[in-house]
Parts: sequence; structure tokens; C-alpha cells
Amino acid sequence: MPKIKLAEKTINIVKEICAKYDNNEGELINVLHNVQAKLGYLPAEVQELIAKELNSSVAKVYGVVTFYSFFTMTPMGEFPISICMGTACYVRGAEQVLDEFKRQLKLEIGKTTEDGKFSISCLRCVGACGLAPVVMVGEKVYGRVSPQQVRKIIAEYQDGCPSS
Amino acid sequence: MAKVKSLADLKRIKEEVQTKIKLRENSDRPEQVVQVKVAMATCGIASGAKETMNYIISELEHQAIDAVVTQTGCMGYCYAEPTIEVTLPGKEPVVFGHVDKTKAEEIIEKYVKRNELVDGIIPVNYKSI
Amino acid sequence: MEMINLTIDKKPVVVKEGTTILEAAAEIGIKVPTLCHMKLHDMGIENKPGGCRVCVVEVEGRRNLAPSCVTKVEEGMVISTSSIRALNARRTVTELILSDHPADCLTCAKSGECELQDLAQELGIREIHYKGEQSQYREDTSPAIIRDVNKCVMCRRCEMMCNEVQTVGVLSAVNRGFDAVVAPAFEMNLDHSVCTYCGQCVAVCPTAALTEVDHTGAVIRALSDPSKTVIVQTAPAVRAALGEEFNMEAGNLVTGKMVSALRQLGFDYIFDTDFAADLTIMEEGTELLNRLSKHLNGDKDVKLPILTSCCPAWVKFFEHQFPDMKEIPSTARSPQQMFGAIAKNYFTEKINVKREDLVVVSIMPCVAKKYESARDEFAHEGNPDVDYAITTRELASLIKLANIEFKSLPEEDFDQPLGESTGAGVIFGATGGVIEAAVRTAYEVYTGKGLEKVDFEELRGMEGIREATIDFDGLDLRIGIAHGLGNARKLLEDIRSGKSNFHAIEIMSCPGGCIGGGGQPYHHGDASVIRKRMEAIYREDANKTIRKSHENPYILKLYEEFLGEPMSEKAHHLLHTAYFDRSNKIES
Amino acid sequence: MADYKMHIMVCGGSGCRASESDKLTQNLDTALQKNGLEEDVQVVTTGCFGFCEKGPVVKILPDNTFYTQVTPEDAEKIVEEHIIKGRQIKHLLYEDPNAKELIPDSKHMDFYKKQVRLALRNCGFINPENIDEYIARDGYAAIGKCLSEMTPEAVIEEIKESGLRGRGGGGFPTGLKWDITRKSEADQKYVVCNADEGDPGAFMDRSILEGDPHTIIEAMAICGYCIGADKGLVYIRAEYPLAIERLKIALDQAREYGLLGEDILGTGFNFDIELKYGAGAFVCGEETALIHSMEGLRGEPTFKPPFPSVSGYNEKPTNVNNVETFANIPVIINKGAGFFSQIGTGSSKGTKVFALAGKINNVGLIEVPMGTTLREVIFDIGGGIKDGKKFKAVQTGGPSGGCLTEAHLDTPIDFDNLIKVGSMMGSGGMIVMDEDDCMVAVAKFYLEFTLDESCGKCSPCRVGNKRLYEILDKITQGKGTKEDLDKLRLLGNVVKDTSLCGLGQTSPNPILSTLDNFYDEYLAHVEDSKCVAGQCKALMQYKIIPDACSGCTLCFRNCPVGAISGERKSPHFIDQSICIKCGVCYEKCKFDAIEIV
Repeated sequence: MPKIKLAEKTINIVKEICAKYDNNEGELINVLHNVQAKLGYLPAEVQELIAKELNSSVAKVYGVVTFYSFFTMTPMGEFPISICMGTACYVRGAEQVLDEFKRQLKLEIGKTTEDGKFSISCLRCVGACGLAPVVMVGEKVYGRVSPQQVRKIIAEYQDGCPSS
Repeated sequence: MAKVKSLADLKRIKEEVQTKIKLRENSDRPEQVVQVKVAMATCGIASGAKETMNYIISELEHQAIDAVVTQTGCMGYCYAEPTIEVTLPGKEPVVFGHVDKTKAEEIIEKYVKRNELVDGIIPVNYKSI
Repeated sequence: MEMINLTIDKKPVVVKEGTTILEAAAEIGIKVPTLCHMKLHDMGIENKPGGCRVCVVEVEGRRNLAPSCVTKVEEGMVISTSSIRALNARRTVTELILSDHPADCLTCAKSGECELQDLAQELGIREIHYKGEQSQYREDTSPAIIRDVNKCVMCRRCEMMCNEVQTVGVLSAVNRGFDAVVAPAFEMNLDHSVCTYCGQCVAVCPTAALTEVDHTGAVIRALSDPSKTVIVQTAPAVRAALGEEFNMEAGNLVTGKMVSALRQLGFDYIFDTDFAADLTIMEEGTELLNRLSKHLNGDKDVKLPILTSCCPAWVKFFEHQFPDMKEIPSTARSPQQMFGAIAKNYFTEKINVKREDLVVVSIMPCVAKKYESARDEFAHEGNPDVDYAITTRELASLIKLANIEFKSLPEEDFDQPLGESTGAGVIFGATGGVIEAAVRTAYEVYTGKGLEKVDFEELRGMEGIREATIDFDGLDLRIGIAHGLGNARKLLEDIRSGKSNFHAIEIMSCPGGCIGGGGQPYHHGDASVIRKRMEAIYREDANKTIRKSHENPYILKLYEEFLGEPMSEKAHHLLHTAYFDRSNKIES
Repeated sequence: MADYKMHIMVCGGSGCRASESDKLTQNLDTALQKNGLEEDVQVVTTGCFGFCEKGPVVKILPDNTFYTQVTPEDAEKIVEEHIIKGRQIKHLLYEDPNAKELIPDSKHMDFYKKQVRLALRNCGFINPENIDEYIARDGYAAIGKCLSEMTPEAVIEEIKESGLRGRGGGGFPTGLKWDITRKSEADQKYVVCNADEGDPGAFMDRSILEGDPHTIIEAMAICGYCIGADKGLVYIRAEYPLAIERLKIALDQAREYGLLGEDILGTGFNFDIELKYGAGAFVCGEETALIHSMEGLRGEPTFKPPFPSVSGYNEKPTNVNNVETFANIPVIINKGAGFFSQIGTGSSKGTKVFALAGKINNVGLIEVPMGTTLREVIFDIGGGIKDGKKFKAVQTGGPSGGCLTEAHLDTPIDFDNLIKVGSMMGSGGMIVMDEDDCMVAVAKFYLEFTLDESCGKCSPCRVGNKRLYEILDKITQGKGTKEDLDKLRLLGNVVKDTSLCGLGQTSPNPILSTLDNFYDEYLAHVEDSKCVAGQCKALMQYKIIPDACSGCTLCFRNCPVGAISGERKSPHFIDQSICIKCGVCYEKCKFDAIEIV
């Protein structure tokens, strides 16, 4: 059996979170939320550890991770770009905005640029339908985005620091 | 923070905090309460409209009369400032001129509470301000 | 219990409350087609996710069609199992499943045994109206099991077996929507996982999404190589099931025909794993008595209970999941491996054939035996003790391939010296059998007295966990038996927590024991087949003249000529083994 | 306590907050302090006002002045002009899109005039982070009344009499559900609030949780009292951070006041609430899937019965209601079943919250009595179609619903009427479409959503929706045939008829309803290779009308792929083999020289 390598710090983080939920298998989703919040994503090794801590099987953990769109196994970019694909945004042109981001960054949905800066994902309705179409970069919300604005939005983050 | 240990406690708290949102409740149904508009343009302020307004607000509250007191721009009766417009539920608005504290007290006592007319009404033909 | 009146296809039916429509229909001879549903009666195993939607029927007054496998009957229900609406839906749903399934039936490993193929045939599907994209997953080959996920129909049977029955937890539904399939974590290969290769997933898979690795080609090549001496051993459970592959009634014992067929196939010697089972009893029984007497004398270093170690899936299971307890199981190798070791070390001498020129083939009811024979510790300088382990099903296909008319074969006898066995060796094939065989020998050795009655009914049965106390002339020997790894887990957890007070425990991974093994003819959800095989095994035992391992003359001769005595150094070297910690280690 | 003379209500809903309404609040506070008015004027962060189209929204009381699209920079002006001088700031006032006049007072806005706010009664009215304000609005009076004056049976009777039906989509009578759960015997029962709102374009539950979290807590406690549960669970979308935060604050406050916990109001009733997070799976709106998700499993639905009321969370009797349903409970208890049941239609009582979105002037959250017509909602409250375009369809019920047309505009909205016309209430999403929307593409959009969100457990939903999507895709690519239209209908009906849960049982609705109502449009796609709305790119071409083209090169310079060629002052030309049909040229052309054919 191949040994699983993880940084000690990561091991401690995961163990602590599992312990917070009494190592209860029924709290798997809460545990995954917490771990992802800390680590940014849920790599295979971490899922192995979670399974062990919760006395569950790693297949089950993976089954859950792959079921919910909120969980990801790939690290997100430093500036994760999320395009809302809710109906309101869709009818107001979100798809064209998404296409433009994909074109400009030469990136597919769910992937991260090589420099680790940007990643693109789609969201289901962030509830800001009045601002449709909506794009989020990290926590920042951009409303009424047109494909023409995409270049400008990306440029804001290119130097590594968003102008807020 | 004290625990709410009984229904009576809850009612007591409700009474205590009710005033906090009274203004909002009243503004949500202005037609059902006394509406007072105070002209608060430069001329009004200069002639003491602010004091009048403060007095009206605290007096109405003190006497537990549900009312909405708002400020408005110049009513066009600069000669009679401070002017106020009072609308009782279901009645036409009435404008009073030269409303100082004393006058305000009289308006509240007589017009608002007893629907008696008082001096100083500016007879005008306008719908509202 | 209340009785419910209802009408199915215009026929009145009265059934017990809690019955499903599917069961109620079956009572009056109406077979509603199913795919995902599977119920192994009296094993407590049932799979009914209600997911395939093939068994939908029309219930009057309901807005939607009802899946008959999960819908319970209600008073006054009026059901049509074959209305146009139900038929159309059933066909459409089946077409949808087929539209995401490779159409390579003619060359598929499961052709002829495939439940989806049967369904399509039954429903008369001649065209798939809704074609489109098909799932594209890679094939995963392990030492024992092949996963071809493109053929997965999401019936979830394997997932249920792996998690609920076996508690191995390798398989889970992963992804969602169109991409949903059953797979190991990270879609890793099985040989990287904690899979025990018990093969219960293979046993229940309706299609060829899970099949055993096929070694028949290698066996044919060996048989046709004139420089090789090819010998074969047959596990006890094979003879109780092989007939099913040739349309014989389940429970038919076909020992003689099987020997005859193997001879026709060209094997040079036809031997019996039962012989090695007797040998196992000599070693394991001696080990049990050694540990028992040391324990009774107060030796704290000796741990009890002793656990049987014949089952390779069980061995792999505790190596992964209970590595802290790997000192508890008997060190005795399984009969298959004892046979291989004796064949390659003793028999080669007897017939004067070099080790590398002897090919040992075993016929097993099991897919884990493929993995076991490939374990490093069972090879000498790269040459394995057992070269090929093929399943009962693979043997059947070899027989068919060789144009052998199985049913009309004459009954023949095994060859000697490794073909002689006792009734004790035969019952290894059923749950409780190994421990019963051990008791027969241990009793006589321990007490020095002869057994009046060799049948220990209290050790037999289908209960998942059984316990019995046998009076060893004043010593109450407490015995535990578990079949199915989930049941084994319960006993292991009791041992770990100090709750267990057994002296000896027998564990077999498959429900029913080897007769229900993953390499046996497909039961297609009919558990009575397994029971009939069990009866056949005990019948064979009863018919044997010698029924105690230590009375097998060839075994005695083997010790005399070659091994010395049980647990001797030579025996230790050839017939015993050690276990490894295979648990996941997470390190920084 | 300071007696404030004016209140500035700032919308703190997610939508407005996304436009920096929190910064606006800060700036208002600063400006008030600067002018020494912090004792006279209170700035209140509230929940959603509903008028999300023009957020951030600010309302000044007592004069009800309604400001829209207020930026943080406007704060100072509001204080100096409006608060101090009593002058309204014209450019922040809302302009009626039809009458083109400024509306100074929210009381006069069509958007609010026809609304009746029960579930949203406190949204935009109180500070959701202040339990006192909730109590001042009769908060926790209902649980008080239940615990002290009513038996659980009497409460259930009251709910039954009110005619309240589940607002999550199914429309199951709430009182009956409570009754069944009450009658299931067990040592432990649970109350679950389904706050996993997942319909794209629907945000009513989020708004209630953000704007009035205490009402959910109170209603869950009432439910717990009725069914005999001391534990509540809120299953909430992890994508709703603000709602989670506000709910957590509210829970803490309620515990501090002893309105949650042991011996509530000295009556011996115990109740507490725990949060469970969703993780992005629409199917978890289905109650059995939701329960599995709360148990840490894949959110796959299971066959009912057993219903959660009999065997739910941890196999214990569990009552699942959605947020909006719960929000109505305190109203019914406080004002009586009679008050509630006089609103609405014969079979659907009370009000319904809708999230208006799409090509409509007033995007936002509204609450209207059941029985209000679609026309009233879209044209009166919603202010009609954006940019003066023509109304084409309205989609109700999200991915489970259908597209309704002009012919249905006068249908009074209620559970049964919507089903009758081939759609459904769903959770209350309402998306308006205009002449530019291709109904085939709309159906495809919804199918893509279901395809993404199908759990994959049952074959008709897993494979059937994929095939339906593929057929739709084929049609929008111009490769469809008339036979495909029949296939859509046949397969759609089987998927509806055989799927395991509500998701699959309704997923073909957008297709079936558009087939019913816009068959010609489908036909045009497959027979004439035409997309009337000009939305299916494969079926259209951008062409330059040489006579109209002035040769200004604007299109030429803006084309992202260099598909346009030509010389200045002479007509340009689009190379169709390069054109990606992005439409930039069409938008840029000032001479209407580009046509879509």
C-alpha cells in the first residue's frame, strides 16, 4: 500500500476539524466545508485522512465530494472568477461573458491558469439578479458585466493586486 | 441580557422596544395617523422651524399620539414661517403659519386632539406639498 | 398481520401487508421485469434502490407509474403490469440504459449471462430510438477483477455488497448525473485500493461492468505445451456448482464428471484441493491445540481466539483493516497454497519433474484465489506455487470450448497421491465447514478419544454469525463462525475491544462460504441455489468413508515421507505464512 | 434611548450589498456624525426591499422617500440635502419606466402598490440583526401564544384551517404534514427548514433569511411544539454567506433571550436549532435527498413512502418545510387562520413570494395574494418589458415549470391553475422573456441545468435528460428533424412518468410546455432552419446591407476575430467562415447597416 504524504500542518488542521465534529461520519459534509475553507480544495490525500478520522471509507468521501458542486479537488486560482449562470444572468447574456473570460484567459471551466492566478467556474444564482449578469472575482461582485468589460476586469488583477 | 422567562416578560420587552420602530410603523400607514409636515427651507430654519419640529415630535410622542412628522421644502409662505401642514386621518390637509412652541401646543391640544379650529390657518387651494 | 386485497392484471390477489407489488405479482405468477433489484432470501441481503425504473407498473389513480420493487401494496389497488403506458415506459427506459451501454454483446464476457441482454431480449427491443453520447471510462485490470465502467448501469448492487455486506468500502457511487458510476475513490485502480477481491461485486453485477480476470487462455497454452506437466486441483465448492453451468439442477454433485472433463481437457494429473484441506486441518488443528494448551497453562503471550486463514479475501481484509491483529489468525496457508507448495516440492520429486516444468492449475469458486496465487510469498524464485487459478465459470467455459458433452460424461476418480480426501476436506466449501473439520480432528487429538458422531449440526447453517460450544471432554471449546466480511468485522471488533471469549473463529468472506464464492456460476439473485450447493457439500461428506482429516492415509504418508510432523520446520516453511500490515499510513 | 426623528433604511440584502450598500451605511453614519445628527437620525440596515433591479435601495422615514441606485458617495448629499434641508435628491428618485415621471414616495410605486406582504412583512422594515425590533413587531408572540394558550392539536388545527400549503413547490397542506409527523411515534423527532433554494433566478428564501431570520426560528419552534420535537435543523446553501451569518446572529440572540433552549417562556418546552450546510446540489431541495445530505451522504433521493414524517433524519420522524412556508406561520397564529384564508383563491390561500427576473423593468422580490394574475405581476408590479420590447413568455416554477404565453396572462396565479396550464408554482421563480428569446434555447438552458443537477440515481433522469438535451442541441444547431420533435414529446413524457423524484418528474416541463405553446418556433428551427428570435447562432448570419453601410469601419475595428473587411467609405463585408456571431458589429453599427438573417 502506498504511503500517503501530507504536511504535518495539514494533518493537524484536518484532524482538528474532524475532532470538532466528534469524528462523526454523519458530519462529513460539514467537515468537508471546513477543510476546504482552510485548504482551498480537497486533494485525494486529504480525503484519505478525513475518511480515516471519521472511520468512513475513502470511496464514500470521494463519492460525496464528487456529488456536490461546491467541493473541488483542484486548487482554485489566486483570483477565482465565478460567472453566475442563473436564469436571470443567462437571459441577460452571462454566456457571452463566460465565453469572453474563457477566450481571454485561454481557460476551460474548472481549470486554473498555469501561473495559478485565475480559475473559472460557474455559479448558480448568487441572488444578485438585479445586477445581471454578475461575475465574482473572489469576494468582489461585478454587476451588469458586458463581454467588453472582461478585459478590464482581468487587468485589475494582472498585477497581483486588485484595485478596490 | 436578561432572559425572557415568561410571556409577561416578552410583553414587557415588546412595550419597551416598540417605540424604536413606532416611527416606521406609522410611516407605513401615514393615512391612518396624524401627518405633520414642517417647512424646513432656509427661511423656515431661520425662523425657528427646527425647534418647532422638535417640540411637535416630542410632544406627540409624549402624549402617545400616533403621528408622522416630516420636513419639507419651502411652502411658499415665507412671511408666515414657521409653517406646518397637518393632515388628520380622513381629512383635508390644513396649513398653519407662525407656528412657534406655544402655537404648536395649541394646535396639538385643540386641532389634533379635539378637532377644534385654531387661528392662524392659511387658507389655500393646493392639493399637497 | 393484516392481509391486503388488490388486483393485478385483472386478477385478484391477497397478500400480507408490507408486500411489494413485485412480490405480490410474483405470487400469482406474473414476473415483472427488473434490473437493479436483487433479493437474496434468507441471507438478509437486498438491493432495491428503485433506480433502474424498469419494473414500473401502472397503478390506477396515481399520477406517475410506480416502481413495483419498492411500492408496497395498498388495499384496493388496481394494478396493470402490462398496460401500453407501462410497457412503453419500460421499453423506453431500457432503451435509454442501452443507449449508454457498449453494444459489444457478441464478444462480451457476460454474453449469455447478462441480465441487461436478457431484459432487452424479453422486451423485444430491436432498435434504440434515443442514441447519443456514451460514457467513456478506462478499463481497470487488477490481479483478479476487471472493471469496465462503461458497462455500469448504476444498479448499485456491487456498491451494496461492498459496503453493506462486506464493509470493505472500496466501491461507491461517484460523480452525478450522466457521469454517475460506481467506482473506487479517485477512480483509482482496484489494486491500489483496499479491495479484498472477494468477488461479491462480480457475483451480483448484472452486466460485464465487473468480471473476473480470464486465465483460460493461459491454461490452454500450458495444456498444449508438451514440455509441461500440468496438474489441477479442484476446490470442494466447485463440484457442488459446476453442473449449473450445464443446465443441471442446482445442488447436483458432479465430482466424477468434473474429474472426467478435466482429464479430457488434457490435464496430466487430476488432484483435489480437499486433500490439501485435510492437510490444512493437520496444521491449523495442531496450531489451535498448541495455542489452546499454552493459553490454558497461563501463557499470556499466547493470544486466543485463533482465526482460520483459508480465505484469501479475508486475509487481505484484515491486513488492510485490522493490521493490529495480524498475529491472531492461524499462520496456516490456505488449502490452495498448501497444495501448490506440496505439488511443487514433494510431487515434483515423486514424478521427477523440475519445478519450472510443472504447471499447477487450480479450479476455485473464488476470484480472490487469483490474487492469492500471485502473492510474492507464494513463489520460489519467481515461480509461483500455483500458476493459474481459474473460477468454476472459467472451467465451464473451457469444457464448452473443448466440445465436451458434460452431462453425459462418465464419473471418474481423482489421481493419487494428492487426490485422496476425507469428508472433512469436502465441507471446507461451506460456512462452518472448516471449523467442523478442525473440531473432528482436534477433539480426537486433544481428548485421545474417538468421536461417536462426526456431524456437528450446531456449526452448520446460514446465520451470518453463529456460535457454539463443543464439549472437549470437560473443556468447553467456544467457537464462533462468521461468513460475509461485515459479520467478520463484528467479531473482530469484539476481539479488539476485549469482548470476545471465543477460542476459535472460522471466517469466510462470501455469504454461504465458498459455495457462494465470487467465481461460482451466477446465482442471478436466487439464494436457494446457494442453499442447495450447501446441501450437496454435506451430502458428499456423509457419503465419504473417511470423514476425519487425520485419518486420510495419503496425508499420513505425506508426513511420514516428507514433512515429518505437523508444525515441523519443513511444514512451517512450506505450509505456513506471515501477514502484512497493508493499512493506509498517513505520514507527514 | 435616543428618540430618532428619522430613520434611513438601507437595504442590506445580498443584491444591494454586492453594490456596496454596506459602505453606503458606513458613509451615512459618518456624515450624520459630522453634522451632529447621530442622535436624531438612525441608519438601519435591513433585509431585502425586493426592488433589486435598482439597488442599492434606500428609504427615508417618515416621509417614505425611496432612493434607488445609491452609491456610497451619495451618503453625504443625502444627509446634507435631504436630512438637513428636507430637499429630495432628484437623480436618486425612482423614475416610473412607463409614465417617465419621478416617484418621490414608495407608497406611490406600482411595484409596491399591489403587494401584500406576509412572509416578507419584516423584510426591509427591521434590522434583522436586532431581536428587539423583531419582538416589537409581534415577534415571538406567536410561540408565546401557542405555548401558553394552545394545545399542539389546536395549533395544527389552526394551520389546517388557514389552508397554508407548502411554498417549496409541492404545495402539500402544511397542517396535514405536521399532523402526520405529530402522530408518528418516536423518542426523537426533528423539524427541518429547507433553505437550500436552488432554482436559478429564485432568491425568496434567501431574502427572508437575510431580512427576517427570527421568523424562521419562531416558526420552527412552533412546529417543534406541535409535532413533539426539541431539535430543529436548518439546511442552508453554503452559497448564502450573508443569510448564514444573519441566521447565526439571530440564533445566538434567541438563545440569549431564552427563546431557544430549555424551558422556553417558563413552559417547560425545549427547542434548539442547528445549521447544516448544503454544498451545491439542486436535488437536495427534494426532502429525502436533503435528509441524506444532512446525514453526510450523497444527496440522492429515495422512494417515498416512507415519508420523512414517518422516517426521516436518522430514521426519525422529520417535518420538512421550506423557508417561506415557515415565514407564514407566526402570521397565521397571531392574526388567526381566518385572516390568512380570506386572502387567496379557493385552493390556494395566503400570498406567494415571487422572484421576478429576466427582461422585465422591475427585477426583484414581490409578494402578492394568490389569485393575482400574471398580467398584474408582470405589467403592473414588474413595470412591463424592458426596453419597450414585446412580451413573449413567462417561465414559472424554475427548471420544473413551464413557459406560459400571452394567452395565459390573465390566469390567476395559484397552485392548481398553474398546473392546469402546464406549468407549476415551484418555489416562485418567475422569468420573463421577450421577443429576443428563442424558446428552444430557453428549453435547452433549463435542460442543461437539470442535466447538471440530476443525481444520476435513476435511469430516466440520468440518461433520458441527456438524450433530451442532445435532441434540443441538435435542433438549435439547425440539424433537427420533425421526427425529433415527436421524440422530445415521447421521451419527455416517459421521463416524467418514470423518474424517481420531483426533479426528473418535472424536468421535461420546460420542453413540453414550449412544445405546446411555441410549436411553430420549433418547427421553424427544423423545417426552415430559422430561429425567429435570432438567438441560435448556428441558424443565423450577420450581414451588412451595402446600401446602408457608410463605411465607417467601426464594425471592422470592433470585430474580435477579424471577420470584417472593407475600405473606409465603401461597404464592408463579413466573412461568414470566420464570423463567430458574437454580435458586436451589430451592436456597434450606428447606421443599422447590419442585419441578422
